[in-house]
Amino acid sequence: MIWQIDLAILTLVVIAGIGTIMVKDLLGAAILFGAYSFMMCLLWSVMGAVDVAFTEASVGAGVSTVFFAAAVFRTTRRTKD
Amino acid sequence: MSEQYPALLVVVPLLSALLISAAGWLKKRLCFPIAVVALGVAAYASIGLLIRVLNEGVIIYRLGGWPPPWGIAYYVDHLNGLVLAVVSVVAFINLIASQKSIEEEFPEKTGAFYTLYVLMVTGLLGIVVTGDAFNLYVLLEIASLTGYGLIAMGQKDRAPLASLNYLYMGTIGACFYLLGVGYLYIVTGSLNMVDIARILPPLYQSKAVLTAFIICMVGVWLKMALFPLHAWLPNAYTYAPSASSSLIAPLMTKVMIYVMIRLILTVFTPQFAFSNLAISNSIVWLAVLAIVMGAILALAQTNLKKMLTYVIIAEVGYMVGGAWLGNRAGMTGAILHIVNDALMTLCAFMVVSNIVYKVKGYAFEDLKGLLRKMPFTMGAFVIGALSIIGVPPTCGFFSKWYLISGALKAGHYGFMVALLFSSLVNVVLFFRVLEISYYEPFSNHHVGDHHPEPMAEAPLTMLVPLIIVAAGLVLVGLYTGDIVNHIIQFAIPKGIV
Amino acid sequence: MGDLIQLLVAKYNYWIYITLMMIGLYAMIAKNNLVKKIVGMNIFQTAIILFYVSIGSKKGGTIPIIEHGHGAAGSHVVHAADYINPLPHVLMLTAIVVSVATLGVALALAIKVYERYNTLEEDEILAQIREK
Amino acid sequence: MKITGLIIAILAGALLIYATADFPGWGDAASPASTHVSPRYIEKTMEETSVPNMVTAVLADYRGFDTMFETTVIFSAGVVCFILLRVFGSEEPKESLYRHVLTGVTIRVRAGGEIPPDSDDFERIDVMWTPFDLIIKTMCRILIPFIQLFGLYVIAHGHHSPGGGFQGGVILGASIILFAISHDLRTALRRIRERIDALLCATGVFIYAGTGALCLLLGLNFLDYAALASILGVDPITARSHGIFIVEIGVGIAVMATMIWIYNNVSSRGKYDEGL
Repeated sequence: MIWQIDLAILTLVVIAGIGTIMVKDLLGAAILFGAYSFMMCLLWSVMGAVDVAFTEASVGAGVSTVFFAAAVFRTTRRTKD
Repeated sequence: MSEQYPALLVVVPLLSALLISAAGWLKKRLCFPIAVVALGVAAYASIGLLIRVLNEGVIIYRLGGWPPPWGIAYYVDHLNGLVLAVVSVVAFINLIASQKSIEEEFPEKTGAFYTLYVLMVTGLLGIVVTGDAFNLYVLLEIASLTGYGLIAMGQKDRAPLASLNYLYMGTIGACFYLLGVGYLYIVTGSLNMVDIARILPPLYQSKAVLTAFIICMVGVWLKMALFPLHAWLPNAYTYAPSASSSLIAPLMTKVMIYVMIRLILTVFTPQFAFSNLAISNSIVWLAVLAIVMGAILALAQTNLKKMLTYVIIAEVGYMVGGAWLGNRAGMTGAILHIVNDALMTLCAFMVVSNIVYKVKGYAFEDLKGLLRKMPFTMGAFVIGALSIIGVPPTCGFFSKWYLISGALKAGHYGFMVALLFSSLVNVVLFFRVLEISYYEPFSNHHVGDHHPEPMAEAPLTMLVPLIIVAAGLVLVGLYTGDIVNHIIQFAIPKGIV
Repeated sequence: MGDLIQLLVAKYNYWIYITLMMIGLYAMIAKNNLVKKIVGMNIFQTAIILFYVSIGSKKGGTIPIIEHGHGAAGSHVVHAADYINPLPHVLMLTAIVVSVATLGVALALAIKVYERYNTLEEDEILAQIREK
Repeated sequence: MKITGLIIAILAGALLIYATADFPGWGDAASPASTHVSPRYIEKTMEETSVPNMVTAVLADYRGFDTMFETTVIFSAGVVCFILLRVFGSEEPKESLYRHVLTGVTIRVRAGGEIPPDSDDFERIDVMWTPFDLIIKTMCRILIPFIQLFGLYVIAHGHHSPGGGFQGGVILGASIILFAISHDLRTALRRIRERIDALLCATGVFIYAGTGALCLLLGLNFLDYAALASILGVDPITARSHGIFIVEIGVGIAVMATMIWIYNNVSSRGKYDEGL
């Protein structure tokens, strides 16, 4: 594994994570969480954990985001923090 | 067949939960009988297992036929044999007692409710029987997820929020436990509890092991609601439907205490927990705080169910403190109190469900005149109360006795004083409840020719299990000597004196 | 200085994972919005999964699937050092499933709470409870 | 609360970072995790289970018991979502919208109003309805079969490549969810009815646990697939491989059905009326 790529992805993951909890819109948080999951999936495939990366791509970035979007759609996008 | 008991114990309820779920869609009437059979088999298997353990010693069952550090293995020794029997019997009795209230409260979703009920029991039994640290996490999640669902079905206003708070706290707790297992795995390379214990001794000075121990403990304490981490418990248990609160309240915290004792005794060994770390004294002080605060907060409550939840918090303090005293008497008291407290809490919460079934409320005003209206229920309540207070023929006295003698032996007088204080507070609490329930409601006194209200007891299916439990409290008390000498004595390793 | 750099190179991964965990934990404790807390919970869980997966990584190891699998059993020897440790991957598949299950339940509960109080902010809900 | 949260997070983080000092270096091939238990999985899986993908072998065989409960976790999440959200015998919605297909006119029906006859001319639409989009519907219709084919491939080929029951099940479930999103929930529900979905859920886990119980009945320990050899008529090693495949199918079915079930309940708030 190449440490430059590793470090770059790790930085992106942390940025996506902070962004997810800072953004003042729940739908935005859901989408950013999807991005976060995709970065995570990338990181795992770089580490050689292909099965875990596959699962995260389908679950974390796929179905979880849909669940979030569905729940936000049924409640509200508004958030104070 | 008896060599397959460890598997049957978990697999029969699991398969039946699936059948119940299917029956809920196809033929609703079958749900309850299947659940009864499943938990009956589980209770039978767990008692059979306990008897086998008494005769033959530790039983190891290899799941999938793989040898332990590679596959998952079940270890049944005296400690979890006892807890298994308690869990399965409590769940079985409560299932029979709560049939009426379940079918009244959730007419359309009985199938799903029984499914969750049986799954939760599966999870709890699995937690107790397993010998693999990661397997424990998975089963913990089953027990918790089903628990969130069971709790959230309660009062429409408050239950979902209480359950959501429980979910946040419970997930943090489970994640901490998982992280602790990860820290252990990175330094030992194993997930099997016995194997970890074998590898650990040279690593006792490692910071990673210390951290693993701390975060595992914090996770487990969150799940069992030890005092500063207790905030989720009162609301969750109060607003839950009666069938689920009388399942979850007796079992969930007790099983988590079992996990704590298992971590101390098997994974990290008592030598590490009590001698190498100089923290046992401060943890006992934490338990003292839990007992005192639980007792004081219980005094402030105005309804029966919430009062009982704070009593549970105080009882958690008893067991944590007893386990951390680090001597034989204290540990015996803690293990014995797991059994006794499960039965006592079951008794108290079954009384509450009977009252809720008849009176539709559990605030103190609703209790007026109940001593006359529901004499058997309140009689059982008196026995439960005596046991929680710790009056001799009932079992509560004996575990308290062991705890106090453990405290004396360890020279920890703070813990002893806290125990006595909490007993006194319990006297006040339960006497107040009885006093309220003795007096008739006000309105009756204004009527000129006043007839006492007729007796309105709960139906027999609810009453008989309750009376059995109340009798059980006295029986367990009478046979305490046997339980301690034949079971608990062997559950504690020789190292603890 | 050399030691420090060596330490940094060997451990920086772990430190970043722990930072991520703490972002999640902070969101769970400090955020006011119920769904935000759920997002934090998921970040916390994923960070733990990341930590576990990294335990299994091995410099110079390849993905844990044996090449030329068909009928070649025994024909060439497999060395443990050539392949990444599969055990943490297995554990984390389970943990991902658990996290999505928890997510489903948590969202269902949040919807229930919203139906009753018409808001997802914790302080507004508590104010409504106190008013009664 | 913010300050408390920050303090707790920093304290916990500091404790965790403090402990990393005693960790083996990242990616160290000589760490205990890589030398104690795992070498056997790497070196012996082919001999003992004849499955080249070690993750699948460990997941479904060595630690198959964990995986059974993982499937159960998903199943219980489905049941919990159902029991929490599902509203039966829903009262009539406040208003419902119908579209006349030929003219594109939208009719608003108040509660208690007369509902247009069940014919091809009128089509029930969601309140939050977006205009008919030919591109999205056609594309999804074309894509979905391929997604499902891929899902089946992932389940079937889990022995030799990344993937397995869980991933395949999620992909299959996602294809149905995509269908529900691109059309509407009612159309998707006509394809997979609620009862069928719930039964599939239980069936999937039952296949897994039932396989284990079958091994138990055949005289070996729970989930010891070698016991299946006598039924399948193969040697015990191949029986393990087949056993893994059977349980993967169970996992796939359970996960697919549960994902759809949770989505249906969450997106329609349990009314099964109008989806996302």
